[in-house]
This record gives sequence, C-alpha cells and structure tokens, in this order.
Amino acid sequence: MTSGTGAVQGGALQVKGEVVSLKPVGDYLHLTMTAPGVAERMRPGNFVALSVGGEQSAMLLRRAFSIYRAQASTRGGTVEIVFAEHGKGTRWMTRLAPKDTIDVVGPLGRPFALPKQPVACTLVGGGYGMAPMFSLAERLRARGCSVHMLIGAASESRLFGALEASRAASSVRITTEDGSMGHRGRVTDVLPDLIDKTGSDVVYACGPMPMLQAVSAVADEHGAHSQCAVEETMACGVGVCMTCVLPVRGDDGVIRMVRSCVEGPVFRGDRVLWDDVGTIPDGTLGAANRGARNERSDARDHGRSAP
Amino acid sequence: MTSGTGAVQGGALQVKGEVVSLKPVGDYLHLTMTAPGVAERMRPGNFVALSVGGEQSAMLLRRAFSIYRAQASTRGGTVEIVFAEHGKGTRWMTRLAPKDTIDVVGPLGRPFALPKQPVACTLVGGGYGMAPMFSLAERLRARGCSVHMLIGAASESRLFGALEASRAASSVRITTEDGSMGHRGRVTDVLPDLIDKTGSDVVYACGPMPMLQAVSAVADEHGAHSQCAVEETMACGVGVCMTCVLPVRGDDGVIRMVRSCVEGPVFRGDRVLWDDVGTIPDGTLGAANRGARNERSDARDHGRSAP
Amino acid sequence: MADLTTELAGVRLPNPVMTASGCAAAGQELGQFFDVTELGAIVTKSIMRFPRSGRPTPRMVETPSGMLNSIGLQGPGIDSFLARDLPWLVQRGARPFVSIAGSTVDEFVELTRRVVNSPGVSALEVNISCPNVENRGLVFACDPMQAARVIEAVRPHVPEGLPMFAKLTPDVTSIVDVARAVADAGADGATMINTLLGMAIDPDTLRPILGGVTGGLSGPAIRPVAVRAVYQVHAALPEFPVIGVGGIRTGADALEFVAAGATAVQVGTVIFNDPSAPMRVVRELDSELDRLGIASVEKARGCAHGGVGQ
Amino acid sequence: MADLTTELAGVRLPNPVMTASGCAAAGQELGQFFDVTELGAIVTKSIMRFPRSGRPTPRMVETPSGMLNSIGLQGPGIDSFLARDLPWLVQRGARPFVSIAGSTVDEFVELTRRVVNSPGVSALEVNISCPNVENRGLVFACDPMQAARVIEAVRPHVPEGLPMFAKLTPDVTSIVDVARAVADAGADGATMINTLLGMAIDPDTLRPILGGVTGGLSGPAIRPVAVRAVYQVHAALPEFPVIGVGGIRTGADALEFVAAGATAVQVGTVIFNDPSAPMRVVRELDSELDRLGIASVEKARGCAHGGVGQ
Ligand SMILES: Cc1cc2nc3c(=O)[nH]c(=O)nc-3n(C[C@H](O)[C@H](O)[C@H](O)COP(=O)(O)OP(=O)(O)OC[C@H]3O[C@@H](n4cnc5c(N)ncnc54)[C@H](O)[C@@H]3O)c2cc1C
Ligand SMILES: Cc1cc2nc3c(=O)[nH]c(=O)nc-3n(C[C@H](O)[C@H](O)[C@H](O)COP(=O)(O)OP(=O)(O)OC[C@H]3O[C@@H](n4cnc5c(N)ncnc54)[C@H](O)[C@@H]3O)c2cc1C
Ligand SMILES: Cc1cc2nc3c(=O)[nH]c(=O)nc-3n(C[C@H](O)[C@H](O)[C@H](O)COP(=O)(O)O)c2cc1C
Ligand SMILES: Cc1cc2nc3c(=O)[nH]c(=O)nc-3n(C[C@H](O)[C@H](O)[C@H](O)COP(=O)(O)O)c2cc1C
Ligand code: FES
Ligand code: FES
Repeated sequence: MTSGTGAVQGGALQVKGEVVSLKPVGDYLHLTMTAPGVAERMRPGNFVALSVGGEQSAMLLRRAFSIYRAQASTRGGTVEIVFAEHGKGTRWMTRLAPKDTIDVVGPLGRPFALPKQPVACTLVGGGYGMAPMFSLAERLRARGCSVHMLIGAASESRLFGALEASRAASSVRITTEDGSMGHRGRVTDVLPDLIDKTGSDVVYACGPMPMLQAVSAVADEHGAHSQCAVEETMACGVGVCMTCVLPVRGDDGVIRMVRSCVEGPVFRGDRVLWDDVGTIPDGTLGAANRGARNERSDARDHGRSAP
Repeated sequence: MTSGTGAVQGGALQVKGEVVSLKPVGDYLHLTMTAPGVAERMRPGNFVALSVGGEQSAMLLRRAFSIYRAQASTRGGTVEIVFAEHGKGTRWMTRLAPKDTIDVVGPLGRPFALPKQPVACTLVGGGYGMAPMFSLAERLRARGCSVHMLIGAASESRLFGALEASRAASSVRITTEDGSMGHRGRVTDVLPDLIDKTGSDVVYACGPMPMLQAVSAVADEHGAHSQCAVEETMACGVGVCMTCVLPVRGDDGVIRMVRSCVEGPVFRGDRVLWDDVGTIPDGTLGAANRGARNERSDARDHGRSAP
Repeated sequence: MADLTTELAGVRLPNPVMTASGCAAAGQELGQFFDVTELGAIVTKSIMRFPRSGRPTPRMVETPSGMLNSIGLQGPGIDSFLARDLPWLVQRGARPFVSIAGSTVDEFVELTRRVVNSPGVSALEVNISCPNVENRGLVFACDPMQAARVIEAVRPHVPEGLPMFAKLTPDVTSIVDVARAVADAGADGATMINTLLGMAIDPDTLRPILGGVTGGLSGPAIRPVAVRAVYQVHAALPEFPVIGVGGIRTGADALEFVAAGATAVQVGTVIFNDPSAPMRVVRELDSELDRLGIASVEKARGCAHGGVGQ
Repeated sequence: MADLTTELAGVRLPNPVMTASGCAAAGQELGQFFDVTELGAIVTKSIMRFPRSGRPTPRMVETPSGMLNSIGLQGPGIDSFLARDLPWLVQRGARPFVSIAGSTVDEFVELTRRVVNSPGVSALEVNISCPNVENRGLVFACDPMQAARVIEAVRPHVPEGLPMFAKLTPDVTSIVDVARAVADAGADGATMINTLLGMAIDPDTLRPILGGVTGGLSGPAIRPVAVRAVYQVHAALPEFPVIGVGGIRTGADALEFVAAGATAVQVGTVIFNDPSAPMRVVRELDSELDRLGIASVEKARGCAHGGVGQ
C-alpha cells in the first residue's frame, strides 16, 4: 500500500486509504478512513493531506486536516478528521461514501511539544480546532498532567467535542459568540481566569489565526507557555514548496520565514510574529527591503515576478 | 429544468438529467437517464452530448452518444444510450449510479432520412453503432418498410442488440471478425448479397469510419442509397466550433468542409469523400492550397497557427 | 439586482457579457439555449475576405481544464456572412460585434469597409492574432509595429460611433507594448486574450494530434494568464477599454476580469461545456455583485488596482 | 523493460526523469516517498547568493488544473545551501542538478564558481527566468541578448564534463530565439519551461490574492504550452539537448515531451499532488514504452517530428 521502496524510513507515508464512515457532527463532518501506517506514526498535532476530486480533478492541491483520532490496527489503522465544508475541495469531500478510496499523505508536521513535568495544561480549540485536542489530552494525562479544556465557536453548532471534552478533561469551559451555549463571547474572555485558577503552565491552542494570536498574548501575560497550531495555505504540505511560511523568531533571535508544514504547524506562541503574518517583517533573514508588503511587485514595472 | 427562457423554440435542449440505471451489456454499458423534453423531440439518428467528470472536472468537453431509445413520459421522458469505455470521460461514466445528475444536451444532429415509399431497408451497425438502429427500425416499419439488420463487431461481446434485432427486423445477419458468432468476417462480406436478396433500396449504417466507407461503396455498387452516421471528434456538438468537419460534396457539386454535428452526423454515403477525411481535398470551397495535409503548419516558421 | 449596464467605448450594452469569437459561430445555434438579444453582445467568428476551408482534422484536443483548437479560420467569407449570417442577429435586435481577420493589411481594410457598411453592426473586432502572409507568416499581434499598421489602416474606414477593438494574443514578451501600439494607432479598445500557442502529441502514434500540428490553448486553464494580461494593460492604460476573455466559466470569473480592469467580458470555450453559459454568467455576475453589496458592474471595474470599491 | 538510460549533454542518467526546481526543495523531504538516488536527477530549488526571505504570503492560489505561486525565490543563500543542503544528496549518491538564480550577471558568475567547486554536483541549471535588477527588473530570459549575456559570463567557469542548462521562460514572443541565443552563448542545453506569468483576484475582496500580485502558473494546465515550446526548439535546434518541464503528471505525459524532442523531463507541481510522482513517472514511462514496443527512451526522442520510430 505504501509507495516508495527504498524511501527514507520514518516520517510521512503516502497511502491509498478507504473511507470507513462520514458522519455529520453539528456543522462539521467526521471522516474516518483507513490509512495503514499513518495511524501508527501519528502524534497529537500532526495533520494529513488528502487529495480531492478524483482521478480527473481540476483541483491539483491536497487539503490539510488535523488528525482527530488515530487507531492502530493489524488490519491497517484508521485516521479520523473533522472538517468544515469550505470551498470546492471540502464540498467534494462531503460526498464521500464508505469504500471510496482516498489518497492520504501523513502524518505531517511537528506535533505539540509535551511538558516534561506533570503540570497543569489548558487546551483551547476554536471550532474544528478542537479536533487535535483529544489525542493531546490523552497523552498529557498519561504523563500525569491535569487537562482543562476551553472550547469556543461562533455558535453552538460550530462547537466541536463539547460532550467528549467532559470525559477527556478535568474541567471544561465553553464560549460562543452568539451565546447559544456557554459563555457569550470569545475564548480569550475566559482564558486569563482559567490559566490562573488551574495554574496552567502550558496553553495549547488550535483555531483561527486571530484566536491564536490572542491566546498567545494571554498566555504570555499570565506566565504560561503557549503551543499554537497554525493554519496557513499550503501547496505541498511536505516542505518542498515554500508557500506556507510565516515569520517566526528563532532561538538565536533571528526572524525567519519558516514553513508551517514541517517546522509547524505547531509553534511556540511567543515566537510567531502574529502581527506580521502575511508580510516579510523588517529584519527578517534575507529580507531585501523594508516593509515588503508595501512593495508588492507591480505588474506595470516588470514582466513577471520571480518564481 | 430546461435553460433559456426566450430561447428559440424547437431544436436542442439543455437539461439536468438523472441516472435511472446503468447496466452492462456485453462489453458495453447501457445508461438510462431522465432528460425531460429531449426524449419527446428525438428522432432516430440524433445524439446527446453529456458533460463528464462532475463539478470540478478537468474535462471540459461533452461526450457525444447516439440515442438508443427515447421514452416520452409525463414525469419527464428518459433517454438511453449504449457506450463503450474508451478514455477518461467514459471511464467516469462507468461509475455513474442511480440518482446521480447528469447534464444532457440534445437531441442533436440531423436524423436518418426516411424513405417516402415503403421500401426494403438494410440497417448495418458496427459495435455500439447498432444503438440508433432500433428506433430507426421502428419508424421504418411504421411506414411499411421491411427492415433487415446486419450486425457486426470484432467479437461476440462487442455485438450489440443481436437478440433485440430478431424482434425488430425481418431478417438478421451477424458477422464477427473472430468468428465467435455468426459469419467470420466483416459486414461488407455479407452486405452485397443481403442488399440483392432483400432488394433493399436504402442502407442505413452506423459504426467506425472504415466500415461506413465500405458500406457506402457496396451500397453504391448495388444501386442502393446509403445513410451513414459518422463519428468525428466534436468539441461543442451544437454547431458553433467547427472542429467536427469532414469533406462532403453538396447538391451543387461543390466540396465543403461541413460540420458533422449539425449537418450530420447522418450523411448520404455517396456525398462523403471518405478517402479524404482528415484532409482538405483539392477543390474544396475555400481551400487555400492543394493537399493541405502535407502543408501542416510548421512550428519552425511561425509563432502560432490561426485559431 | 445590480446595475449591469455597460458603456463600452461609446456603445451601451445591457450587460458586459459577450460570446467570444469562434465559440458562438454567428449566434444562431446558441439561440436554442438562450435569447441572444439579452446578452451584452454576440461576437461572431472571425470572418475573412473569401471562403476558407480551414485546417485538416483533427482540429481539437481536450487538455486539462482546457482544449487546443486548430480550426484555421474556416468560414464562408465576408459576402456570404453579410448576406446570410449577420441578418439573423440583426433582425432579432441582438448586438453583433463582427470579428474580421485578414492575411494582409489590405484585406483588413477591405473587410472593414464591407462590415461598416452593413446595417446593424454594433462594433468591429479586429482579430490581429493571425498570421501575416506579408511578413513570413508572423502573427500581426506578435509585433507592436505590425499590429499598429493594421489598426492605423482600418481606422479611417470606421465611422464615428462604431467602436473598433483589436484582439490581442498573449504569446508576446510584453502585451502592454502591443496594447499601447494599437491604442496609439486608434483602436477604441482591446480584446484580450486570444489563445496561447500549444500542442499535444498522440500517446499511441507519438505524432502531433492536430492536423495543424500546433493549436490554440483556451479554457479555464489559461484564465490566470488572461487576468494578468488585463490587469497589466489596465494598469498601464487605465483609460483604454479592455474586453477580458480567457477561461471564464462563472459570474465570479467574470467579476475577476472586471476587477482587473475589464469593461466587458467574453465567454468562449466554456460554451462547449455549457451552451447556456453566457446568460448564466450574466445572472451569476449579478448575484456576485449583490453578495458583495456593489451596486453596479461599473463600480467594480478596476477594483483590484486599489481604486473605487476598496 | 525498456532502456531508460539517458545521455544528457555528456552525463549518464539511469532514467530521464528529474524533479523540477522549486518543487523538491533540496531533495530531502521527498526521501520519505521514494529513493532519490533512483531518480534521473534531483534539481534543487534555485539558490541565490545571499539568504532571501521571498515574498509575502499568500504565495499560492489553486487554479483549474494548475496553480499560481509567488515564492520570490526564498532560500538560505549559497553558503548555507552548500554546507547543509547539498551534502545530503551527495552523500546518498543522488545526482544533484544545482539551480542558481541571480539578479545580476556577476551574481550568476559568483554562484557558478561556488557551485562548480562543490564536489558531487552533476549539472548546473541557470535559472535566467528571473528579474534582472540592472535592466529595469526585466527577466533575463525575456530577451535573447540578456539571456546570452548570463550564459556567456558563466560559461568559462563551468568545467568540462559538467553540463550547464539555461532555464527558459515561455513568456516571450519567440522561445526559439532565446534558445538559439543561449545555445550560441555556450549553454549545453535548455530546460523549458518555467511558469507562465499569471494572476488571480480574490472573489470576496476583489484584490489580487498573491502577496506578490502576479505569480507563476504551473501544472497540467500549461502542459500544451510546454510541449509546443520543446517541439519548436527541437525543430529549430535538433542537436541542442532540451529538458522538458511543465505539467507532467504521468509517464504518458513524459513520453509526450520525449516525442517532442526532450532528452530528459522534470516533474514539478504534480509533486504537490502526489509526492511519489517522480518515481511513478519513471515506472509509467517504462510501461508506456513497452506498450508501444519501443526499446528505449532514446528511440522515442523526437518521434513527433517524423524521425526514427515512425
Ligand atoms: C495544518 C492545517 C490543519 C487544518 N485542519 C483542518 C481541520 O481539522 N478541519 C478543517 O475543516 N479544516 C482544516 N484546515 C483547513 C483546510 O485545509 C481548508 O479548509 C481546506 O483546505 C479548504 O479546501 P477547499 O477546497 O474546501 O477550499 P478552497 O478555497 O477551494 O481551496 C483552495 C485552496 O486553498 C487552500 N485553502 C483554502 N482555505 C484554507 C485554509 N483555511 N487553510 C489552509 N489552506 C486553505 C486549499 O487547501 C486549496 O489549496 C487545516 C489547514 C491546515 C493548514
Ligand atoms: C455523433 C457521435 C455519436 C457517438 N455515439 C456513441 C455511442 O453511441 N456509443 C459510444 O460508446 N460512443 C459513441 N461515440 C463516441 C464517443 O463520443 C467517444 O467514445 C467518447 O467521446 C470518448 O470519450 P472519452 O472521454 O472516454 O475518451 P477520451 O479519449 O478521453 O476523449 C477525449 C476527447 O476526445 C473526444 N473523442 C474521443 N474519442 C472520440 C470518438 N470516437 N468520437 C468522438 N469524439 C471522441 C471526446 O469526446 C473528448 O472530447 C459517438 C461519437 C459521436 C461524435
Ligand atoms: C474553437 C475556437 C475557435 C476560435 N476562433 C477564434 C476566431 O475565429 N477569432 C478570434 O479572435 N478568436 C478565436 N478564438 C479565441 C477565443 O475567442 C478566445 O479568445 C479564447 O478561446 C480564450 O477564451 P476562452 O478560454 O473563453 O475560450 C477561438 C477559440 C476557440 C476555442
Ligand atoms: C512553487 C514553485 C516554485 C518554483 N520555483 C522555481 C525555482 O526556484 N527555479 C526555477 O527555475 N523554477 C521554479 N519553478 C518552476 C518549475 O521548476 C517548473 O519550471 C514549472 O513549475 C513548470 O513545471 P510544472 O508544471 O511541472 O510545475 C517553481 C514552480 C513552483 C510551482
Ligand atoms: S506547504 Fe509546501 S513547504 Fe509547506
Ligand atoms: S462539434 Fe462544434 S461545430 Fe460540430
């Protein structure tokens, strides 16, 4: 099933999976597929990249999804994801049926870093961003950490895993922007208090970029580390194309445009230059000039941009 | 269901059909779909053009298929076709399932011309080329014509409608190239004798180009008219693109490159310049120079060919 | 209901959507699928001076999200076109944009004279993306000077009030240079883009598939190239009307061209996929504008450059 | 089992299939999916003199059967590349084709000097499809003279036995003229094509999607343009080795390029769809040749022109 004899061991696999089930959960869909080998290697925070549209598809690029659950099995493990219908690729995915084949590449990306000590942890998920939090919770509990979950969404139907959370965590807080469930507002309304009360040392977060930025700031202010799983547009998902970069400050203090597919998707929140995502910040290694966002290549001046 | 309010009446429709059934018959597939309005307008020899690959398909062009049967109905008529898996579009079609929607344009093309008198007719079909012959036989019999069928294929599994033919025609002859059923050989081995014995005035034919050419020649020699349904590569199927042309001599004796989708697919066999299909024969109206096939534009000499 | 009316180099159109030349013949066949008078305009297949048989078949190859064609400008010639094809459109009240193609500058002039003297023509599209027999078969629009020569020559013969558009090829190092040349030579606007030169080889015979060896690539595959061309020309010549064409499939695609700076758009190859497409694009364009809360197509024009609407 | 071994401007390769520059980084990541030493060659991402941060995101847009990218040549610079990236390939025994990109002729020369002095390099690919800061940012390969200047300048620094290929852009009026210029200037062959200049506009904001506004179009959508370019150049310069690239997805696609005249081929964008694609293409090319009863890839080369094999 796996491609590439002689390929480097470890790392990601490309396998032909088979859809086991596709079930609605609130506004999302929960897809279970076989993906032999992928399940076995998965660590919380990893993602899979799925090809979409079938054999004669005009959609060339894979779609990335956080792994929700992975179950090893002698008959070939299964991988589960939770996804929202967004554009044309995920629309195609909503029509998958059991036994359909699906090409899976994974597990991809750096997983969440786990604390060495049995500390208290807060896990924050926005919408389908909760998906990777359950396997993370399991690992954390296995290390003796206490796990608190904070689940946010625009409305109740976009909350994912609220029920499961009560089994997975010592405490669960819920926020919705429209107040249809839990606290009316955003996760960051609740987070400061939660960090303090639980004495969390680490905050894990997955969700929209603005949420991650806010979570990272709150964690900072409250003396906690943060581990944020970002979502950048990715062409390859495996580290070869350089489309998925964002500005991150390294251990050496240098800002680099780093690939979120292999050096992420999980980053230390305090290392990401959140305000500068979508730009090349001043001082970035190799930045040709200041404020590159303002110096977009002008099609008037030259025939083409460098590839 | 039909598009285009204010569209010119009559002619072809574009409708969203629904797959009713897809069943194997020998090496072919028999597809039944609803196509409200199309069934009602269909005449033998017409074809439909189906879009393939679904919403995000990289395949832009429709595929053309002779209408096998059309059934009018108050709940929206059905149209049936018989097709061979050939390339990527028909491969996609082999996976259609009941209730799948399919965009249908039809009925298209000029139908078989029917004789004014109740004469004897021979209907020759090669492979799936038999598909349009059954509705034609019905019409002919309704006019008091006697109908004889000659069915040819490479082998038994590629014969279509041999059983049905015995109900539809006064006599049936079968040829296979490998001798797996009927006479070992080609339809044209049997045709001369058949025309003579049945006293056929008209030969109707549908099948591969070389077969049509041979049938047309035999008909000529034996004093019969021939009506041949050709199969040329078509981009639009509705007469707007000029891709589907072949050289045909008009009533005025002038050779023109005519569109097989609207001026065909049925042509008088004696009017088609069979030997010159794929070329612009000398003397064709508007031919710039002699033997155009030999003067293929040379990419060395100029930047582009005229569109 | 956004306001779709479009003022294009002096002609008023109910909406900015047209058929592309060569993808709608002379309009009649598409009348089965929609009312051709409702569309902004019908651009007819490029017509030549004399009847022309075109290239040998095969004339098309399907390619990923596109197709190649090598029709070779088959057509009945201007006399037959004016006598038999054009009247159908005119009688119905459709707005015909007549596309002409010549092998020499004189032929273009002669064609122009004939077309402008025919009643009911709304505009002239001068397809200079075809080979110039007087210049080693090089395509007129591949060279700014040759392109300008054609436009300059036909200009005096085009009456006031009848806009004349030059149809440009993207197969050039700088389409802006060609657009500038035809603008300076007196074109009222440019239609862009024509097809990209491409080819395909038969997987069984390993010989070129097309009878004409090379052919023109069209369809959604080339849309990004077309949008870029329109954007570049609008940036360089903001007052020069551009008709955008290349791979438009939906109203959103049409709006992409408008935002890039196009005053009108044409639907070509996608008609082969969906013969109702041109009017569908009109409806979808309308709902896209509504969705974005933009009152008129005019307000959206050139948005991508950071103008009004942003 | 057809004979896939390929003699490319003096280097012997086990098969004619490579990765395309910028679509395989420096090979290491793809090592997860296949054995990089089995592939004909690994062409590394174009490297520049100094570290380079590239363009702002978004850097890609999916388009019908293709994609746009505006990476802006992000990379670690030649020092880091030679110290950290290249050795991985060399140690394994892969055949690295090192792609270099400069903003000035001097930069190309300096890069060439550095690369040719590094052990284990199999060939040099000179990516001249990038803007020339000394000439109003015009792309070197858009002008035969500028293209030739780069190749002439690096030529003396490339030792015997190390082939040097010029990477050409299709965004020109005549790619044959550019190929001829680089051939005359001493290139051992040409890699074609680089991406086509394109752009896409956001349907919600109506602003350009890419941080770099315009980007390069690649993928199966552009294959017909690439095949045509290879065919034209092989027709004009039959002795000049061409590496064909642009939209190759299958072994049959690769064979199309070979039939058009390519000595080798590269797989680019399709890697993003299928990271195992390069070795799959090798296997499929083999079976296509078997199916057609052609004994070796060399026998198929140039077939489309009516040579051997036909
Ligand atoms: C590491 C990672 C993990 C993710 N996990 C999940 C998840 O668990 N559940 C879920 O529903 N979604 C997840 N996403 C987002 C998901 O990848 C996009 O919703 C999806 O790609 C949209 O595809 P589409 O064809 O429906 O949309 P289109 O807009 O048609 O996609 C066009 C192109 O843009 C890319 N794209 C569009 N939106 C996004 C986005 N938000 N992020 C990245 N690429 C995008 C697509 O991949 C595709 O290449 C994740 C993204 C990343 C990068
Ligand atoms: C008037 C007419 C009636 C037809 N009736 C039937 C029928 O009843 N049953 C049947 O099985 N087939 C019929 N065909 C042939 C059928 O259209 C092709 O087999 C089909 O288009 C192949 O599509 P593909 O995607 O499988 O092949 P591909 O090779 O992938 O097709 C690529 C392109 O080439 C065109 N093409 C390829 N082969 C043919 C061909 N033989 N004729 C026309 N276009 C072709 C396709 O339409 C498509 O645009 C008919 C064709 C015509 C023109
Ligand atoms: C079959 C076909 C024939 C064409 N004939 C012409 C023509 O006669 N004159 C012309 O200016 N353009 C012609 N074109 C080009 C189209 O008008 C249009 O510029 C191009 O196809 C890009 O648009 P599209 O992708 O929407 O088709 C033709 C295109 C096709 C596909
Ligand atoms: C993301 C991306 C990055 C690229 N970077 C480079 C590059 O650095 N140097 C180069 O010569 N070509 C680069 N290219 C162009 C490819 O090498 C190739 O020429 C082009 O994409 C066409 O091939 P394809 O359709 O197989 O991708 C890049 C292409 C893509 C898609
Ligand atoms: S998505 Fe290609 S490098 Fe990250
Ligand atoms: S297929 Fe388009 S004119 Fe016949």
